[in-house]
Amino acid sequence: MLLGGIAAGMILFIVSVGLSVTMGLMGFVNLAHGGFAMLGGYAIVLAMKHWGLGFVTALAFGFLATAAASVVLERLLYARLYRATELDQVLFTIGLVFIMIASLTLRFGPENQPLTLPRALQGQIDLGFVQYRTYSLVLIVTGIAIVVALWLGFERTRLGAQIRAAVDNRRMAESLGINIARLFTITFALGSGMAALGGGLGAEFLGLDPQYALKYLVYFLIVVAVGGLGRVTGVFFAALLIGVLDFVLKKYLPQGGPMFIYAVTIVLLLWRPQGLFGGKAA
Amino acid sequence: MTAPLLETRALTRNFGALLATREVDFRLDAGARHALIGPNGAGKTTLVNLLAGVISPTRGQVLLKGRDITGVGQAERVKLGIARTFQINRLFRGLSVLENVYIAVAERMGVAPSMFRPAGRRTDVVNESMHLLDTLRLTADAGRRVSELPYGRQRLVELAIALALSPEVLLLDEPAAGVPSAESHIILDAIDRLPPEIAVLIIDHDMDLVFRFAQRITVMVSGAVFASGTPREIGADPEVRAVYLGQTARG
Amino acid sequence: MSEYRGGAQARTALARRHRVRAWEPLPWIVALGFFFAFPKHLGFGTEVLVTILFALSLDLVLGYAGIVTLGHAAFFGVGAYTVGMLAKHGLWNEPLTSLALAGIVGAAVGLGSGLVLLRTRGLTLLMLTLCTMALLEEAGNLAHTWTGGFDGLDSLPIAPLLGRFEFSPLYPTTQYLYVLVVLFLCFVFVRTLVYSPFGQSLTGIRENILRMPAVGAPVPRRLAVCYTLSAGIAGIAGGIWAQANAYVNLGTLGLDRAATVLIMLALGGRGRLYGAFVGAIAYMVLSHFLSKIYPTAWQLGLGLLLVVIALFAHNGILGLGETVWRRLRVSRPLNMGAPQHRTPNPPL
Amino acid sequence: MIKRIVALFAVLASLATWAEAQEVKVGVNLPYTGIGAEFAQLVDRGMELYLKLNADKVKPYTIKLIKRDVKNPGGADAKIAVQELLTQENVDILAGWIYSPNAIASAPIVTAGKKLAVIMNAGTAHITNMSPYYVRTSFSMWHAGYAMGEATSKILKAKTAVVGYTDFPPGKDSLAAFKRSFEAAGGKVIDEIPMGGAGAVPDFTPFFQRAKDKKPEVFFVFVPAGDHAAAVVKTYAALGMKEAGIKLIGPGDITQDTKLQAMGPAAVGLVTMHHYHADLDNPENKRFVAAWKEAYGAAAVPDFMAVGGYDGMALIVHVVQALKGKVDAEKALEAVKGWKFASPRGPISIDPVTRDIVMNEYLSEAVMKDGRVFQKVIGKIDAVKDACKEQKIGPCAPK
Repeated sequence: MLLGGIAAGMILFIVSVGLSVTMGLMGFVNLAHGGFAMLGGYAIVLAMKHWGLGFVTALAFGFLATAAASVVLERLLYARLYRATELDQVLFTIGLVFIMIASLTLRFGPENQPLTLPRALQGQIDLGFVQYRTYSLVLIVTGIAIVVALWLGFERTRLGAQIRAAVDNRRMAESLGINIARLFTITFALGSGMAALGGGLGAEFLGLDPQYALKYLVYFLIVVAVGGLGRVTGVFFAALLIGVLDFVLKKYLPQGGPMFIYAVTIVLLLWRPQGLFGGKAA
Repeated sequence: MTAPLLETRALTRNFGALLATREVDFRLDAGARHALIGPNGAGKTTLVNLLAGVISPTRGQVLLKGRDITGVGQAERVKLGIARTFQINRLFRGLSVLENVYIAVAERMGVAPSMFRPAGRRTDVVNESMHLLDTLRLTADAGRRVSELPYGRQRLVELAIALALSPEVLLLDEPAAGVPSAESHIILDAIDRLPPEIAVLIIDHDMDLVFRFAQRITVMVSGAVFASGTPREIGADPEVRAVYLGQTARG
Repeated sequence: MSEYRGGAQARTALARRHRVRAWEPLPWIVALGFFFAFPKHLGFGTEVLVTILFALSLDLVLGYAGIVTLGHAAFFGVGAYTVGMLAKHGLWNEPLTSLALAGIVGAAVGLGSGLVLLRTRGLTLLMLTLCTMALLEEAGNLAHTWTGGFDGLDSLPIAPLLGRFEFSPLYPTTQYLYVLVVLFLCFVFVRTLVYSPFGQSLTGIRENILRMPAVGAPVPRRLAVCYTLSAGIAGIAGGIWAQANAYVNLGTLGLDRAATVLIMLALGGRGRLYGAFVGAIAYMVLSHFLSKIYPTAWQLGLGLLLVVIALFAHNGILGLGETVWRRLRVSRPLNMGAPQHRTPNPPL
Repeated sequence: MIKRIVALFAVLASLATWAEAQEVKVGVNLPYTGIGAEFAQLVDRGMELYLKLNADKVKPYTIKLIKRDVKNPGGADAKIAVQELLTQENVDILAGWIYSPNAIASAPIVTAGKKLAVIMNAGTAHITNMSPYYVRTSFSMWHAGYAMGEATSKILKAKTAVVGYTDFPPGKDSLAAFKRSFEAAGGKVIDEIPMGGAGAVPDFTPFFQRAKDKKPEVFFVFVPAGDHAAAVVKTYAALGMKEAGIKLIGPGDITQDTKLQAMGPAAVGLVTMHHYHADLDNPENKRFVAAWKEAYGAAAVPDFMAVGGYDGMALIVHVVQALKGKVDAEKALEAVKGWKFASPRGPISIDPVTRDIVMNEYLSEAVMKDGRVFQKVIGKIDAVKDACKEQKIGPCAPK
């Protein structure tokens, strides 16, 4: 009965993958990534509520709106800090998160914004051998579709090849004439858009309120650190691993609480400091 | 024949499928002036890193005065007398020139772990640092922040830090790299004036520098030692000329 | 500038930089003045002093050795629980000795975790420090028979200081002076440390961690020592916090505290000793008064402030001050003040 | 001449003291920012609404609320807030406390400060023992938990139960209360599942899956009201536990009024025990809910936290009137003891022995009515006291 864990892992993956790629690409410690997931989630839920958009349309809207917003921020602000110290990046992105939280609180109040799933996705589904939560299965299928699409995009397209080259060796990539700044703007937008999708898709499990940006940040970061920077497949397996492990441990050893996940992360990171699938220095 | 000061035996290092150095047998004698040349990607910097203990070899040995130091780490090798400079400056950019050298001198004199006496009161360290800066003609810049210096003088600081360690072996990785030609004489003069008892291994593309400086030259190609000999022998070797000297773009 | 003068000035600058400057007694005079001028604000004042002490401990690792950690509250919490559990379970409640013990336990945890964790860098180190702290927090929740779990340990029976001075919960005069003295002693220690050859080698690690092994410095060992000392001071900060409040709870171990102290230090200016003072005071006073007016406004304002600091004033309030000062006295050579923090890279 | 001036000053001085006596300062501590901001808003609105609706009852005095943000359940900020309310603002009465740890941390200061302190939410049972000046107008976890255990056995006729709780003191309290009365009445708790902390809403699926596998008749859940509760109901529905014949029960935190409608049909069938929900049928509540909607918008709805603030303010006004605006803590305690009030939650009073609230507990079932989720009262227990202190269990025993 690992499906629940896999579904949780998929959400982690969808949100975290953008973080991993942008961190791997620019070495930018972007603690505001969870904030983009939150903004996207708000856009999705509110578009459904107020404009009556369908779930899928709203997801597309959230993706585009967040990607667009992130491009503006990236060009105006992030770009100034690419060569700054890690600490400055941490401070800047924490500041950004605070601004996001305060703005959403001022505009929409501190409360949770409930996601109302289409009726078809609610309840249980009969798989023949077992009854299972429909939405979990939807998430798993969506997650797999996304990872396949991303993998293909990474392996088969020019953009993907450029990103891989730049993650592995930025100087080399630059000398090959790849426009790193443009590349980063694009991946940043895509990554934030993905986070928005994750925020919307995951709202059913994780809820959506102004504190979202900080509440789950640690989990997203754990996934990225364990998966390795700039590794799509690494993040995928790390997200699955963390999702499933968390699920199983919670179910069978609820007394330990979230302690195990931290312990597992520490052990994994000490064993493979660059992440399970990372090669480049973090 | 006495044991060479620094010696490698069949030193091999691969990065994945790439053989960065293969079966390198190399020796550096006391007081030597030795140059290491070769095309880009020949494994010169890898060899320096192996000698300095930054990376460990896949196979083979490094010996210092006949003692196997293959498993000895970078910091300990410095204590044994192996110092190096870097192809791209690795300086304490936010600190003054004096502080840069002070850090190295304090480390060599074993003062660095001391916590309770102010650094400035250790006049032994300060004097030694100032003396060193004097010999490199950096005294006037002693108080300036390294990041404010012109690049040529920064390269001198790079050298000063290595010299502060009183090495027996000095590995210079392209000491004049990136220095505008108008300033490069500063570096060359400094190298000329290095104390004769230090064994110096220099990597450089600048053939004028190499031939002016070296008593012995080793040529590396594709990770292996291709030829080794006196400048005259190397200069006259047709194969070396074919693979390297003929096609060199710089110098 | 002649060669001789340049060298001599550099030498004097180095020889004199540890000397007490004329303005340095000022913060302490202000702190004492506060005691008499604002007797009703001593609770807040005590909290500020403890926070300064905690920020100072972080400055040693972050500002001087350049280690970015998100888990420093672990040591604060460990110190606080050392004092709390000893007192609550009736084992030991004499303030000075239990405070020393809090420092020792904090240092021990720092040494243990430092030896293991400090081999990593960047995101990995960030996550490892964070997870270690979170692990301790969860362990604290799990061991509730000892730690009081989520509720914490309240009404700690802390014995009077030196057997004479009671800790009053409502008018914390004893606490304020006690914390002030401890802060002063720890400050003197840290100040001595950063101007010593050891401190110089820490700045070397901060400025270029890759060069240090090439000058023969045992970087992991030196970082571990620095981390241990810093953890010890953080433990003292936590211990004295528990004593001053007669209370300890899991919040002492939380990410909130760890992130806040990081923000404070960055705000004040890292690697500057007094950055801890300026940052903690600026942050807490702003927070205290702004959130009285309009709570959400504080969060918004703090966010904007951080963005501005990160973009335009990498070295915090003190860094800004120094820049202005230097502009005013262009010709003065460097190194008149504390060891400088690395110059920020220019924006692209 | 001098005499006249002196007389004038005397008159002015007496006027000044009189004016001072007119104003009673109430120091409010609530987590206005952070994860508790939503709760703070409810309690705050409850207090303000009472003052607004009962302006005539307050006269001739004025009540000035001095609000302080305590940010989080960490204890430290609350402690400083309370300390400063006492020493700087010289408040006459303290009020607030959403989180139990904050009330616990504040206790020594409240005791030292010697001011009446009205707890408007924090529910850990033994808090009122920690300071003689604490009075509680909200609830103890044992009110609903203990009543629910009994009702589960006697009214719902269930024999087996699984308890899932958020792993912090109110959760543990709730578990202990339910287990004690349920097992005393012949039931059996077959599994106890701690379900993460109060800080962030976990994904409840693994815990609920575990509960489902145990096949109990009822699944008693305590989680903090708010987002936790919304997630609980979602997960319960999504895992098909209702279809599997497992009844979801708990204190009213899981059907918090502010979240109930958003839960939609998934909430139908939930059985809760609580002292208040907005669907209670009594005139005070009708007036209260209507006034709430008028003040805060048609979509707004009060809940048990709002009532905690509302009734707390009613108590404060009572004290101010009884003491004629001069609030002395010891006299205030006398005025508080035995206070009776027709609250929106029905008749309430303060137990003179424990200073905790005495109130009705309602067993309700969520049903659909007129297209909205409606909480139908299916059972009622009158004048319930905090069973923990009644039975002197653990820290609830008087010191």
